Amino acid sequence: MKHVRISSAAIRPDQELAALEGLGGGALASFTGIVRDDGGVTAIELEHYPGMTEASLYRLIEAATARWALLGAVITHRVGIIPLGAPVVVVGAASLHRAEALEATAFLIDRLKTDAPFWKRAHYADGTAQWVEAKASDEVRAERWV
Amino acid sequence: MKHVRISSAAIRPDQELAALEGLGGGALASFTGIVRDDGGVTAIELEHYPGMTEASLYRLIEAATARWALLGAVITHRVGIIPLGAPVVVVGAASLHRAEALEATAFLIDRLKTDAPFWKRAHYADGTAQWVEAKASDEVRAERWV
Amino acid sequence: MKLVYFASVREAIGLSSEEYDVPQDACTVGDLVARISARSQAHACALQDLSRLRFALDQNMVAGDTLLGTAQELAIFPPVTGG
Amino acid sequence: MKLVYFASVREAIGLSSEEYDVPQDACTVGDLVARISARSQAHACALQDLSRLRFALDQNMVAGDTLLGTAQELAIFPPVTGG
Repeated sequence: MKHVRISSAAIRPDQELAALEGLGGGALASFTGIVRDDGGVTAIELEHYPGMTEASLYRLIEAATARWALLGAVITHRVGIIPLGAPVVVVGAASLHRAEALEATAFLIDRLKTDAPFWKRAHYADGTAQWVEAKASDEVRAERWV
Repeated sequence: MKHVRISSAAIRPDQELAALEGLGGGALASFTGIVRDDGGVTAIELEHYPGMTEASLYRLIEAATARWALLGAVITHRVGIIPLGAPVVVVGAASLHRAEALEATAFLIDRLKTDAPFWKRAHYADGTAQWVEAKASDEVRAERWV
Repeated sequence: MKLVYFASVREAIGLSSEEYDVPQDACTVGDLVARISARSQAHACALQDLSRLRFALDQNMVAGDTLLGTAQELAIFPPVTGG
Repeated sequence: MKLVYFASVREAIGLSSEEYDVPQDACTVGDLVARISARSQAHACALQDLSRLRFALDQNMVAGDTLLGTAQELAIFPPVTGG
């Protein structure tokens, strides 16, 4: 099972991951990214490149499936305005044994950060907004998987 | 937030992890172990050492918290008879950034496998049951964290 | 060719997309971006710092020295920040 | 001292726990386990392969050469298999 979803509505991690529980594997690992209060942020706004986004996320799942013995993997990413405390992205992987699901989950979120065409703007309490800068540390983590 | 729970009733990963979503962090990683059909298994039976179990799981969370900057961590383990496809264990960790939550989750499940006093018996369709042997690969994975 | 812009590049240029006739002598993505810069003051400002730009040709991430070939769509945007 | 048994050890001995007066000359966990083995045929069978046994003294995992000290409870069990 390989599933990619872009949602402009709120996402619930358990619903996105539900299908991974029933694949017969013994292991399900997941990562949820949440809007956090980083210096007065009240919300973030996610812009993306429709078409390329879905294709690039699907390619990440294909790459993970080629690398590890997975029974399935899921990436769901929310776009638009996302309030503080709400999930932005949910990544999950299922496998027979735990090592594969854990590694694939880390791979998917690390590579999503550098490969998928999303851009984040932070909104602040004073009404201002600012594009979020890419982090060099994300490049470093993504390089681990090359 | 550090939370350990032993449950003889069914566990739901989303409920066990819910408290980790609201801690203000940007990252929530989790692992769910599920009963899988390993050569005709219909259910597994989990025995544990009451008192020592809770203390050993709490020590694992303490060790993870000392090693990584976590906002919280949770371990819930089911005991008794657990049917095929049902969650056995849920481990989760929340942090500001993703590296800590991902690493701590892998640490907690790896070390739980070798350090916590649980014993698993597999029940088969023909009515027989057999104690599950410890795996050398679990020792190897746990050693990574020493 | 269809040009598409995202995030701060889109804001600086003031357009999400536009059609552009590719000059004959523009062989690479970098060549084309240099030509697009000359379209207006806004284009010049948006595209001045190449080190802070990323490109996708027909929805695949590419480096600036990639040949345009028969591509139909060039996207120009800052480094991605999803997840 | 309270002896507690789990999993295959519990089954082989046929008891979850029992009280046992520790002999004066039993200094380590290993000494004590050797003495317990002598209690019955079932004990001997359950405890014969030390390499397949693990121990907890007052609910802390310990090696066989650990001194008993003033511990109140010794648990004997096979390698753990949770998760």
